[in-house]
Amino acid sequence: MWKNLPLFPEQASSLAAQVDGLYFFLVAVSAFFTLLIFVLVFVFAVKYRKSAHPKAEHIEGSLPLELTWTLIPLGITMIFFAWGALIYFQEARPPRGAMEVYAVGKQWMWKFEHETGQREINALHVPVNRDIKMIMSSQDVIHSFFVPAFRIKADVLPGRYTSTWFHPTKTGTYHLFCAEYCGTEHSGMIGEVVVMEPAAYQAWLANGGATGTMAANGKELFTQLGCATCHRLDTQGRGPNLMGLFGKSVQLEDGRTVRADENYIRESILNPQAKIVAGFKPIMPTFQGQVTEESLGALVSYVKSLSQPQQKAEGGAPQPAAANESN
Amino acid sequence: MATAVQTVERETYLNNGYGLKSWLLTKDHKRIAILYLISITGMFFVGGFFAMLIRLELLTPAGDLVSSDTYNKLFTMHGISMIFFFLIPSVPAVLGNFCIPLMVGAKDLAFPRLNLATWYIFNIGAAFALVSMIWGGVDTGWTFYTPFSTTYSNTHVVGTALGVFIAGFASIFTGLNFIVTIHRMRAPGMTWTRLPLFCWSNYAASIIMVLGTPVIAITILLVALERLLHIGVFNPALGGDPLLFQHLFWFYSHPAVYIMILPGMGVISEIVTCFARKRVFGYEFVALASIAIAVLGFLVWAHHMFVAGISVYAALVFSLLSYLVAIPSAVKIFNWTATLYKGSIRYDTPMLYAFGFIGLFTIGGLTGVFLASLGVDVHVTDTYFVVAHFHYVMVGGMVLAYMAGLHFWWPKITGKMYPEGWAKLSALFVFVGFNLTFFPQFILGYMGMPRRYHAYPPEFQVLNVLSTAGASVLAVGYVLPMIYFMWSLRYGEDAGPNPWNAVGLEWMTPSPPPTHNFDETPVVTWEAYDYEHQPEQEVPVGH
Amino acid sequence: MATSDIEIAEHALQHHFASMDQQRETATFGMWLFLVTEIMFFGGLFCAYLVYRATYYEAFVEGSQTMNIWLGATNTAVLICSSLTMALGVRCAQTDKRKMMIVLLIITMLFGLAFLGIKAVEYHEHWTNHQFPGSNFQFPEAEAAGVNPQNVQIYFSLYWAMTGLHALHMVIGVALVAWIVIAGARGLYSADYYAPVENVGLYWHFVDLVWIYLFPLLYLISKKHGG
Amino acid sequence: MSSEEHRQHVIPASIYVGIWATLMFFTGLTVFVSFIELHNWNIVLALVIATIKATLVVLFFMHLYYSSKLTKVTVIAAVFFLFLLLALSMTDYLTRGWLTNPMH
Repeated sequence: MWKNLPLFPEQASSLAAQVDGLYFFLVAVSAFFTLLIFVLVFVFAVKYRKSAHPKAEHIEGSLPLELTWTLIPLGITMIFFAWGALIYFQEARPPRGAMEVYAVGKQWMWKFEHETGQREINALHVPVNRDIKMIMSSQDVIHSFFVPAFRIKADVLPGRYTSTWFHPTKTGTYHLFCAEYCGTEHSGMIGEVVVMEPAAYQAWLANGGATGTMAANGKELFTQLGCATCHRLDTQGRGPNLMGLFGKSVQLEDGRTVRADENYIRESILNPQAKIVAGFKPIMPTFQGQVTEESLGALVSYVKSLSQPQQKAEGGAPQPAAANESN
Repeated sequence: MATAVQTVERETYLNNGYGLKSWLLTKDHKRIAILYLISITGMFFVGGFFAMLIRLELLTPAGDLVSSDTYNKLFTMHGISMIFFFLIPSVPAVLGNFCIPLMVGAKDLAFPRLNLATWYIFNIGAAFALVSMIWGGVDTGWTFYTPFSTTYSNTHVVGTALGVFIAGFASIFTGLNFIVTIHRMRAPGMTWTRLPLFCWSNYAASIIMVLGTPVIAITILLVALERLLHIGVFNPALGGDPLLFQHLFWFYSHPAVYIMILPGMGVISEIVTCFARKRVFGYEFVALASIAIAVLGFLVWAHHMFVAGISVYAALVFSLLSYLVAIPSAVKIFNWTATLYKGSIRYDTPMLYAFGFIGLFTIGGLTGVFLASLGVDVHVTDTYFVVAHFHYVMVGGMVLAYMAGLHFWWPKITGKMYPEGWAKLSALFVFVGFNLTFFPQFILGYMGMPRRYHAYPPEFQVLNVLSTAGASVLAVGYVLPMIYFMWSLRYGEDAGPNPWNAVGLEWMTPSPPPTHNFDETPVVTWEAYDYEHQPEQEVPVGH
Repeated sequence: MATSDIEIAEHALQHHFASMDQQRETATFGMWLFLVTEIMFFGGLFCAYLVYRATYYEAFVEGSQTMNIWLGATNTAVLICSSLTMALGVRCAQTDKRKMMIVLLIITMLFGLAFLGIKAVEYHEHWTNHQFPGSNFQFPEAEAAGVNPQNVQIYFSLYWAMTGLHALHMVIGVALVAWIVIAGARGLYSADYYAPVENVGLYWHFVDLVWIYLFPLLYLISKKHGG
Repeated sequence: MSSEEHRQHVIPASIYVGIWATLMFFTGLTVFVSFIELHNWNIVLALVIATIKATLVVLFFMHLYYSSKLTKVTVIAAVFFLFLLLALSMTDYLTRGWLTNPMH
């Protein structure tokens, strides 16, 4: 590859090779059809030019030909569809056990927070060969998290979480772009993703100056904001017990069932009346405007930690064997 | 009839009145077409000027020529002037307005006063947009995405939005007029299967104008209300959903791509048949493909939103449907190619542009398939790949078709021939310049260069320089025709009624046509593109 | 009488049509196509309504409690009556009963104005209760009902947008009918030439039709109607 | 139909009055049923009644019943595309969050 004129992006994630595979297939098929048309047009234009072929022959059309060039392209595009959909499904489903990073986009910077509490701006350090899940939201307009070397992109929306994930396969420093136009310094909303050897990553973490893990910070907030008065870790709270909640389905008062994911927890904090758990009253006040995106991330992280067995659970309570009360 | 030497000056639509009033109050579709031609040519050069500044800025990686805010306004105003004020009205409002009544054998469009009104509406819309630009511009991107446009932008969003809103009604009423005309105003014997494909494709585009444009009108209106009154419909801070804006926006704006390309396809069908001296291959398939594109075009909009946070299942549905709309476009390409087979081909300028169209639209269409493919779209959406793709469709496709049609019908519109040599040269400039400008952008896009970037990492510079170089060649290719068309008005040879020896009804009346188009209402007894029975002679050109 | 009819008809035939029939069919088809664009125009708002009603159902219920269902129902009835007089008016044009046509169209206009009057009363009520979206929006009932007032605001945004757009169409409709009444009084229409009457009629019925959907969607969301 | 083919069909005034009475009846009905708790069926019923009313208006007041095939197709097309706008938008809103389970 030429140093000054690279023509192809680096492949630095597990998905990159797959996306490139489909891309090359598309390029090959497109090149074939483009050449076919170019050659046919050129040959016909020369062979049947007026001076060589003064009288046009009358040809009406041909149903078999029409069917051929309707059905063959249709068949080929269905291959594109299936292949593309398979890759998209992988992109849409972060693997279990992925390391999580919370990202907040704002005009015009990226803020990241690791589960272990390290914060960074416009740079994201991650270990190589781990699944990394990004949980992202925006403080203002729509942004888009785009790392070309990983072939991933996901819009970062105000008011809700979106997520994407990647599995870096090569150490190095890669471009991070905001891909959704977001105002004056849109092209300055760039950064880098630094993929490190695990040991180097651990060393970086150690120097990160974290003030407690996100879940621990979340737990503190949980107490400070008074959440713990109602959301008690026994059965008698006025609000649902949050132990083991994350990832479960929740029966709502109006009969619907929702899955307790990041967006559900987020919504329950900011717009508690939207989904009332069966058997509870709509008494929780909204925390909109009282918690920043970062605090929200910490709270979500804490609630999630309540569903994780052993090490990460910061609640201190033994993990409940039974399903939670709100079910 | 054609060879008759006229001693007294024949009355034409051009010489039946000379005052400003005879133009500004005209109800003649042919004069209105010329009024539109003047308006959209103005908007084209406004948009082109912004494009040149954009390309100059991108010569270097640093954002050094203009400030970030200026750059953002440049690409926004480039998009708005080109899409809403040039591409959408280009072929329909100029060539369609001029040709459709002639082609179907009518004296005028169904609603001549409405037709004139659309021109005024269009100009009022354009005035709103231009005044907003002069007062400081707008920086939301032509897509007006919320909540940036409703809450965060400090520029003239409302003025521009109103401009787009108003111009939308010009488009709606033009489409309505075409549909009614094609249904109700056809000459005796002009059955649907004898209708020129240019009418079919404009009919299809009109369906989209009528069904789609009102949705963007109300959406843009909601954006303006949101901005002025903070009603919260699209603002997530007030409980609104910004994706709803994107759904409503693309419900129109994706089919709008077909408003832009379908009439161009119609032009190509006319030209390929005329210069190959053949009936189009598979007439019914080409005609129905236009309708299929118009209908299927409404089912695919969310492929612009695959990374925007829509549901995975919705993405699957829209991806699948997006492939379906590719098929009728492919059918057209194959049919035009097959039309060339065993033809008797002349290389006049319109045909050169048509060749260019077939090639570039093939590339534009096929790269669209990349974007319908979910896995690849995630990587290339919002990058220069998309920019390259839609310029291949809209410039490589539509603008080339528009140029082709303008050269093809120029003798009919003005009665004068353009200078063939210069025209061929400019066609070459356009083709080479275009490819040099936009092909590198495909590579840039896959490399990951995001669109709407004022400054970019240095490794992208070489390709950007190539692109800018191409843009300057392209600019020459656009300025040249402007000059020689004007020149031909005075010095061009007289064209005669049918310089191309073509068979459409519009060629059976003198050039320029008389005020009422036909001295007698024509009765059609032959199929479309009946070149088999057209006497093979050179119509004497000139005096 | 007969000759004047023909004169009127010939006068009314525009140069680019072959016959009055072609002209009338063309005008009517054009009007229907225009109504198609109107359907899509309102369609964008209906789409927004559908999305937010699905998302914020409870808030929509609360918002709809402030609607005066009786005024809404009365207005529906007023519009239906106006549609009847309009339809009969067009019928009079078809059958050449010019005086009757003018009388019926004036009644239609009065119904239209009555609708706007009742709507204005409702608007005034909402306005004084701060139920207009924007910085002055207030919805104290939200707390007790346990809904987010912001989401009720979206209900009101759509309420004002949809009924406001509809009211604007009513104003235009009344103006159009007035135009037809004046032209009719000058004897422009006859059984041979009444396309403008018919088209204004189509427009009027369309505006009625939109209200037929707006009423249940905005007023009758849930049974717990307030006082 | 009639001997004067160039004239449009003139509908008897009694039909108009009949339609009007039906519309008034349905207006009363829709208000009446809105006071009965039918859960999700309230909205369904309200929309069914509204659609019946709209259909009557279109068919008779607007003469669609007596109009050309072209006009009928036009109206059906409008309803169809409105349906597409609503239905395809809802494919997104109704299926968000369906796919949240991890891959492995």
